[in-house]
This record gives sequence, structure tokens and C-alpha cells, in this order.
Amino acid sequence: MADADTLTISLDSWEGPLDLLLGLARTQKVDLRAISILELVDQYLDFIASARDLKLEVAADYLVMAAWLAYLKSALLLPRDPEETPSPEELALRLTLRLARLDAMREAGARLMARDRLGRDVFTRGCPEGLQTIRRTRWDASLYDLIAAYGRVSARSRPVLHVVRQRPVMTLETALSRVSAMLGEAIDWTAIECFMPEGGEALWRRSALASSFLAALELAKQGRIELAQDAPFAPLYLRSLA
Amino acid sequence: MTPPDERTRAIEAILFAATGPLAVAEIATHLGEREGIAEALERLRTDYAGRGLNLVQRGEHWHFETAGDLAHLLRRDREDSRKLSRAGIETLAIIAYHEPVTRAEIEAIRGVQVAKGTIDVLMEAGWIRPAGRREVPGRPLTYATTPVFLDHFGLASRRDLPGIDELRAAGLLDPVDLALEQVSVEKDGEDD
Amino acid sequence: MTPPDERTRAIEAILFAATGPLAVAEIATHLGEREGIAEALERLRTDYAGRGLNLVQRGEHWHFETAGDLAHLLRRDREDSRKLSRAGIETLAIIAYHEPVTRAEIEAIRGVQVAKGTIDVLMEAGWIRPAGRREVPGRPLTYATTPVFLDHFGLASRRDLPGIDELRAAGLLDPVDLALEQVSVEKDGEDD
Repeated sequence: MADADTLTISLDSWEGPLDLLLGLARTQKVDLRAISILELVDQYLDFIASARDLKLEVAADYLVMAAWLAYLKSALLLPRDPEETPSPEELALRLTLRLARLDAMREAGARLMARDRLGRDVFTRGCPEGLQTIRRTRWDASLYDLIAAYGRVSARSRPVLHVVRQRPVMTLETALSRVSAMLGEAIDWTAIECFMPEGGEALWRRSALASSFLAALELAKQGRIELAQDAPFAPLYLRSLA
Repeated sequence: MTPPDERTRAIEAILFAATGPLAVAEIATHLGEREGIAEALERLRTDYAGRGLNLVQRGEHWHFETAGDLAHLLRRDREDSRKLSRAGIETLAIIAYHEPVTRAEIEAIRGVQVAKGTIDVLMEAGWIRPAGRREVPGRPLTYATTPVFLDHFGLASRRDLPGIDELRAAGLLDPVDLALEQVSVEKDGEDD
Repeated sequence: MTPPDERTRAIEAILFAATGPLAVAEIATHLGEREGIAEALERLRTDYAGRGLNLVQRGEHWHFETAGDLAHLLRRDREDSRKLSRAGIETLAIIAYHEPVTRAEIEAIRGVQVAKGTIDVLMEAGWIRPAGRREVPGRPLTYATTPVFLDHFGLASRRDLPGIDELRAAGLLDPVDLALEQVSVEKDGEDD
């Protein structure tokens, strides 16, 4: 192969078997898609053979490719085995496509690098003053925040003054005298609610009920009255024992 | 915009890419010739008159710069709203109620030290100002509020601030949670 | 040169003063309004066509740069620091034309392994970035180009990549079928 001989017999200059194959394919000086695969296989095998004749160390992957190409060549030349998939033609086509794709990317890379590049061929402004963003803080506080803060400070620093508020309660003493007095008039079982005073606010009425209940327990303990209830939480009845 | 001649275009690009104003001799070095530079600069000056950037001459040097009337666009002001810290608002409240007041007095009322940054923030906000020195040993600086303060808080004068009794009536001296009173009648009456 | 309207002047000044390419949204922040920016940019592009500096769009960003044909006057020889190896150039081209693409796919196209440093150099230049993982066994990382890449190579978008339409039409940018390529590459262990 005269063409192959013009390529330097130096495996170092190739980036692997595919690169070498592409280099050999280019010597056919035709569209990559129209190259003769059989011719390319022969070129490759000759190249590897001559490299070995020169006693050059040939890397394993080049030999693997050589073996695969030798297989491809024989498959292309020998009678078809219809069971064989992929077919040798398909394998050959795929190899052509791979070479075309590598070639295309190599070409694209070269075209990319040849473009007018920023900072090498084209330039942005040499001394831009730049755009500034001045940040300012707007402090936020409402009048309520202000007086509430003063209230907080004052509450913290002023002498603490305790004022006990008058609470609406009926004391146990009052309840005892009320219930004792009312029992004197009652003859039969009477519900405890009947001993409640009329009117008054709700809190005071609840206090009166609680105190009257305690008063009833106290009077029962003294043996002055009897208590009766059908079930837990059922109405509570009182009756004088006198 | 009529496309300029080649020499003018070249000078335009050289001036734009330069890292500083250029003298005619420096332009000539880049251009590789001395001819016609003055005319080209004149043409560029006219071309850019009234645009967003202008060609200007400073002494012997030429450069492009942003049109002076557009300088405000190059600085963008951004306002960030921030809530005043608890220390900040308490210090401000004490100054408002007690002015003029020294830092030591503020600390005595707050019961905690006042960081320098707190006073700075209130000054920066324009709400307080130094209000002379107290004629006591050490002559400490006093602080008072400003008209900006009244403005911000919608007050006609400092007298509009609620007094202690009003604060108490408004429950602001009494941090007891009213909801608690409903639940536990026993706690009732523990007023402070 | 007809003096432009105020909005166009303002955008001209903003782009001129900026230290980098600006997106329309950034221009709007400085301008204080969003209206009419696209029209003004178009007007500026036309105004500067054929001058020594041009307004160009790179991806979503706009900036002024010197005209490409004046490179000989301005060229700064930084080739040495930025000189890419052949492997680097090919890898960049493969990523740009096929993105997002995995390392295995790059290797299948090149027929050799991609040395560790190759990807690093491209990342360091700011031209490529990791672009998520491919949902296949092993979940390999994919790579894609960046806005800086478009900027550096003067591309308005990836559609402007030289010859990309022809390559796509010829099927040369079809997804790489790793399983098929494996037939003849599986033993390739050469490093570049």
C-alpha cells in the first residue's frame, strides 16, 4: 500500500486504533461514507505488519482491532451465514459511521477553535465602571412597638406591687349557716340546687354551689343531715335528721 | 448610524478595548499608522454625541465614557426593610420618654448594657441625635429624639406618647395573659 | 448617527458600563422598567452593525464587544495559557454537539479513554458543567456547555454551532449506542 507507507510509521502519533483507521481512511480521498472497508482493513493490517517488521512494540488494543478487522474481512468475503447477526455488512456500516462521527467532531472542534474568541480576537470594554447596587436599610418599627417596649422596660424596672382582687365567692362559713338555716324549714328530700341563692353572677353561683356542697358534707359528718344520690353525678338530695 | 470608514472603526474598537484613556501616539501604535487619527476621533465624537456613551478628550487622552446625565442608572439604590431589634426599640423608647438621657441612664433603666451598635442603628435611622453633654463628672453625651422620629411614628409631639398610667390602663405594664384568667380562677388577683 | 430615544440611550449606557453580559431582567432592574427593552436592544444591534464595536446576544445575555474582523489590531497572544490539547478540543466539541453526554459516550465517539485532566481543564475554563445523571444503570454523570462557552466562542445559542444542522441531518449527532459501539471498543484502554 503506497498510501499507507506515506503515513509515518509511528504508533505514538495516533490516538488509538480508531484514530489510525480514520487517518488511513482519509488517504482513500473519498467521502468517508463511500470508503472501501475491505481496502481499509488491508491498509490497517499492512500498517500494523510494517510496524511489527520495524520491531516496534504494538499496543494490545491495536492488535485487538487488527483481529476484529481480519474477522470482518473474512466475514465479508465468505459466503453469507444468514443466522449470523449482526451481518458483516451491518458491522462494516457501523464502523464507517463511527469514523464519520469522529471525523465530524474533529472538524467541529477545529471550526470552534477558529472562531473569533472572546479575550483573544474580540474584546469587551477594557475598563468598565461597573453597575453598583447601593443597599440601604430602612428600619422598621411601629408606634405600638415603641410604647409596648417602654411598657416592657417599665414593668421590668418598677417596684412590684401586688393587689389582691376582691373575688366573688361564698365562704364555707356563709354556706354552712345558710344550709343549716334552710334545712330547718325543709321536711322532705330536697335537691342541693334548691339551697342556692337567687341571682348573682355565674362565678359567684359556682362558688356558692361548691361551698354549699362542702357545708352539706360537714353537716352530714355532724349527723345533722342525711345525703342521697342515685348514681355518680346524679342530683344530690339532702334531708334533715332532726 | 452610518457605518464609519475602516480607520474610524479600528480606532473605535481600540478605544473601547483599552484599559485606560489613550493618547493619539498610543492609538497610532495599535493602528500601525499615524494618518487621519485626529479626523477619525472628531468623527467619532460627533457620532456618539447624544448617545448613551460619548467619546471624550481629557488633556491629550481619549476615552469612551457613559453619558454624564445617565450616571444615576449605574447606581441602583435598594432599600431593605429590617425590623428593629428588641434592644433597639427599648433603647429608643427610653430615649423618647426620658430625653435628654445619657447612655448610663438608659442602661440603668433597661437593667442591661446598651451595645454601641444599638445607638448607631438609631442614629442611622435618623430617629435620635446627640443632645449636648450632661454637666456632671465625665460630661457624658445625652441623646434625644428628632423630628424624623415624630414623623415616623405619627406623633405631633412627644407629649402624645401615652403616660405610665395610660400604659397600665392599656395593659401594657401588665404582661399577664388574659386567657389564663379564664382557666384558673385561683390565679385571679395576682396583679402587678 | 440619529440620536436614540432616552430608553435606548439608557440601555446603551447600562450595557456599556456593565462588567459582564446582562440578561434583560438585569437591565430592567437598573432601568427601573421592563417596557420596550427588547425593541431598544434590537435598535442598538442595528445601530452598531458595521461599527468597531457590536452589540451581541450570547444565550440570554447581551454585551458590547469589538468587531471580529478587527482581531488583528487587538489580538492579545494568550494562546499558550489557553492552548487546548487535541483531546480537549475534541471532547469539548463532542459535549457541545451532543449535550448532555456521559463520559462513556465521549469515549465511544473518540475510541479512547478520556484522561481525567481533560474534563477538569474544560470545567476550569468554565466551558462545561455537570448536567445531572443519566437514569441508566450506574447513573453516570452527564456534561453540558455553559453560558460562558457561548460567550467565549461568540455563539448566540447552541443552534449557532458550526454545521450543527448538517451533522444532525446526516445522523452524526444521533444518540451514541454504547452497546453497539462496545463491539469494537471494549478493549480500548489507551489513555490520551
